[in-house]
This record gives sequence, C-alpha cells and structure tokens, in this order.
Amino acid sequence: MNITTTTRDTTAIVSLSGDVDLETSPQVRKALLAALGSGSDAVLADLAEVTYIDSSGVASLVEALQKARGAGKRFALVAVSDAAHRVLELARLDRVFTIHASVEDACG
Amino acid sequence: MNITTTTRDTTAIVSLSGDVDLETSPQVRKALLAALGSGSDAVLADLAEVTYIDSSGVASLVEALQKARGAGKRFALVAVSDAAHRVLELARLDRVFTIHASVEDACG
Amino acid sequence: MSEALIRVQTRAVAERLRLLRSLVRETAASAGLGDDGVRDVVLAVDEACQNVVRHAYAQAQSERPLELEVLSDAGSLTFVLRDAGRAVDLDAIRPGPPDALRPGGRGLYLIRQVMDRVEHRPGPGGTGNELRLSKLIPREAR
Amino acid sequence: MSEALIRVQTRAVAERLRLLRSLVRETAASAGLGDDGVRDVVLAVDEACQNVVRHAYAQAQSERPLELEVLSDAGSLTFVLRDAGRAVDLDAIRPGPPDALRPGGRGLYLIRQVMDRVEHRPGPGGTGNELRLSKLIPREAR
Ligand SMILES: Nc1ncnc2c1ncn2[C@@H]1O[C@H](COP(=O)(O)OP(=O)(O)O)[C@@H](O)[C@H]1O
Ligand SMILES: Nc1ncnc2c1ncn2[C@@H]1O[C@H](COP(=O)(O)OP(=O)(O)O)[C@@H](O)[C@H]1O
Repeated sequence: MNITTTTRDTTAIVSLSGDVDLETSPQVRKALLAALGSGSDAVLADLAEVTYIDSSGVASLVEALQKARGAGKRFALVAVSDAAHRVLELARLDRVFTIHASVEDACG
Repeated sequence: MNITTTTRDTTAIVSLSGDVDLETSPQVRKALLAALGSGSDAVLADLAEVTYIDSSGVASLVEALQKARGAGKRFALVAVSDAAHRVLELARLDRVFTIHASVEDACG
Repeated sequence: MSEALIRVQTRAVAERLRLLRSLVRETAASAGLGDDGVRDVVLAVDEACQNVVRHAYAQAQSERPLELEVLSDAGSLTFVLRDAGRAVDLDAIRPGPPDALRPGGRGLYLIRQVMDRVEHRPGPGGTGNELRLSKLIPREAR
Repeated sequence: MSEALIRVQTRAVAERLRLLRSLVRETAASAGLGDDGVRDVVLAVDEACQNVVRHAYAQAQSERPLELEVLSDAGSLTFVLRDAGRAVDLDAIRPGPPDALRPGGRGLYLIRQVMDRVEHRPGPGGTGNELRLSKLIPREAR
C-alpha cells in the first residue's frame, strides 16, 4: 500500500495504491485527515490504483467525508478503480460520495 | 496451463503457457511426445509464456530430448521465459538443451 | 459430500489478512467463480476474518487462534471460520444497510450481501464461534 | 524466537500444489525476499510438497495428510513440511547434479541448491517425515 499526497492550487490530492485493508487503512485515515486539516479547501482521494478495499478502508473515506462537511470543505473520490467501486456499491455508498472520473474533471 | 501445437513446414511448435507443475506436466509430456511421433522432423517447445516450471516439467523436456535423439530428430527450446530459464540453470540443463531466442531464429 | 480443500491456522492479527485473502482468491478462482465472484468472496471472508481480529479477543491477548477451512462440493464453496473467543449471537445482529455517515458497522452487511449462505454457530460452553460462508458456483463452471 | 506465521493442512495431491505455491509466494514476498528469492523458495517448497505427493503414500491411499508450517524470525523464513508416510532417510540421498539425460531425480538437488538450510527428521516409530527448509532474508530487507 502506498499513499502520496500532492497539492494543486488549494486542492490536496491523496493518491492510494495497493490493498486498503485493516492493516493499512489507519495510514489512509491519517493521510486523509491530515490533508483536511491543512490549508487546502478541497481534498480528493484518488483511488485509481486501489486493488482492494475493505470496510475499514471505506470507513476511513466516510470519516473524511464527515470531517470535510463539518469543516465546510469539499471531499470527493476520483478515478475509482473497479475493485473499489464494487465495494462502494455493495456498501450503498456509491451515491453518497461525489465521484469524478479524473483529477482534471474534479478540478475543472 | 495451456498447450497449443502448431506446424510450420516440417517443424512442430508446442507452445506452453502458465504453470507447468506436477498436475499439468503429464499433458505437456503427452503433447511433446505426440509432436515427436508425428511426421515433423523438428520439435520446438516455446516457453515464452511459462510462468513456472518444476522438476516434473523439466523431466518432460528431458524425455522429449531423449526421444528426439533416439529418432534422429531435432528438439529445441524457444523464447525461454526468465522463470523457466532459472530452473533450467539450477538443474544444470541450460547447456544441455539447444535454446533459441525465437521461433524465427530456430527455423532460420 | 463436501471435501476439505485446505485448513489454515494462524494468529488473528491484521498482518495476516493479506495472506488469507490470497488463499481465498486462489481457492475461489480454481473452483470456477469468475473474476467478480472471486472478488466478492475475498471481500466477505476478509470481513469475517477481520471481525475475529477486532472483536473475538481482548487486544492484549496474545493467544488468538483463527482457523479457516475451505470446503468444496460440486455446487458450492464454503469457508468455515473458527475463533476461540467469547461466543456471540451474530444472528441477532441484522442491520439493514448501514447508516451512510457512520464509519463502522458494515462488515456483516457486506458478508450477507455477497454470500449465498451465512450460518453462525456459537461454540459449546460459551467459547468460540464458527461462521460458515457459502457461495454457489455458477453452473457452467462446475 | 521464531513465530509461526501460518499452518496449513491439506491432502497430498497434485491439485493442491498450485494453492500451496501461492501461499509460499505470498509469505516469502512479505518477508522481504525479493523476486528472485521468492521464485527460488516457491520452487523448493513445491518440490518438497510434490515429493510427499509422489513418494510418501501408496497411490491408492486416500488419507494423505500434508502439513506446511511457515516460521519466521528476524533473519530467516523456515518452511516445515510434515507427512505421515513411511519415515525415510533423506540425508542418505545426496546425489550430485543429476544425470542430464535422466528425466527424474532432480527435486532434492533443486531444494538443496536453493535453500540455505535443509534438515530432515524421520518421525518417531518409523512413521512420518519432517523437512525443514530455511532461507536467509537479505539484511537490507529485514
Ligand atoms: N468473531 C466475532 N466475535 C465477537 N463479536 C463479533 C464477531 N464478529 C462480529 N462481531 C460483532 O458484530 C458486530 C458487527 O460487525 P460488523 O458488521 O462487521 O461491523 P463492525 O465490525 O465495524 O462493528 C461487531 O461490532 C461485533 O460486536
Ligand atoms: N516425503 C518423502 N517420502 C518418501 N520418500 C521420499 C520423500 N521425499 C523424497 N523421497 C525419496 O527421495 C528420492 C529423491 O527425490 P527427488 O530428488 O525429489 O527426485 P524424484 O522424486 O524425481 O525421484 C525419491 O525418489 C524418493 O525415493
């Protein structure tokens, strides 16, 4: 599992790759909350390279969404991989999150 | 594991793909011996897509080589994948077999 | 007649889940569940295993056995998960779709969504749980 | 102190070797063995398992237990393979590089080439074998 956070103007992009599971989701949670705590007014979670995500990974995304709402910031998912999309669907969260096809779409 | 036998002039090309192990090597052996038993005067085992080979797979290749020698036919390996080459090396067979980079090389 | 394909014993810790997933993936794929079926089954069994990691034992407990057995018959694949924690009544936990804005509480829901049969048996004497998760194998793959 | 990562029990039949390889691959990769090391260890353990499949039990025997345990310590990974067949003296079989033109007889040679330590113990009372195969983990990966 790899996490990279980059910034584009006032948007923080947290890119995840690999398996997000009970072992690795605490780091994902930390990275998302850190990005939301920084000066940026929007945070995007780029899930293009996510090969697997479980309920603990989904919980990190939900927590980030909540925190963003509380702080009046934008939080969205970007380039959601098939593997991740399936789990969001099963968890009935595919309509709860804003999902963009690409970082360009999300920023445009 | 997949085995395809094609013919080019008087050469039979047995292409293997996947894992050649104790479960699948009997089919490999059968395909190689069948190719040697046919009218062709040369048999090439194309190992480009071999992801794994164990001692039972190597044994099938050795048996084919022996049978070819007995029958005065040519038997060679072609496009040996890294995975297969490592095992031939460990078994000290990398110099025993004639190895060509490609089917073109072997037929040229 | 079902056949035990494999039985695995390990410690219920997060660091073993990846290995268990790869094992589930491999058995599900060779049983003929297509890509989508394999993916769903991997998720369900992982969620069940992670419940053992998180709920079956006290955090400080170092003995934390987890056993996973894979049974196969002509028409289905069954994953039997055993722990030696406090016996619980999982059948009593039947939430609908979890609250969209609560982070946790999705594991059992996902498991029940994805598997064709979910059976839980509390162990005898209040100790241990056995969870049996079955998935039908598409007729054309049998 | 070595830790048992996982213990696996299955029937010693050719159809299970693929699954065992994937398990070995996954444990070797997470232990930090690098692509070449992983590949070599997968080969060695597969050869050892396949010897149990081919030699430990009479062909007609349907009970054919095979157990594989993976132990890890800071510096190495050990695969312990147990069968319940006739105890043999594997240490007595020490061929050099096998005859180029004999098809069989390469399993133990490959295992010894690839692993850093190979220990065999015949079981008590003439029954069973335990083969321990260890591989050192490169210092930079520990
Ligand atoms: N193996 C288990 N041992 C004890 N309790 C369990 C076990 N599995 C599940 N539970 C209980 O079931 C509840 C619901 O589980 P789940 O739906 O996976 O959501 P979560 O684990 O996020 O709470 C858990 O909170 C726990 O109380
Ligand atoms: N688990 C085992 N039980 C009984 N005999 C074994 C076992 N493993 C190896 N052997 C013996 O060791 C011999 C050498 O094995 P190996 O080098 O793998 O070559 P091969 O299996 O092709 O003969 C075998 O022929 C067999 O007699």
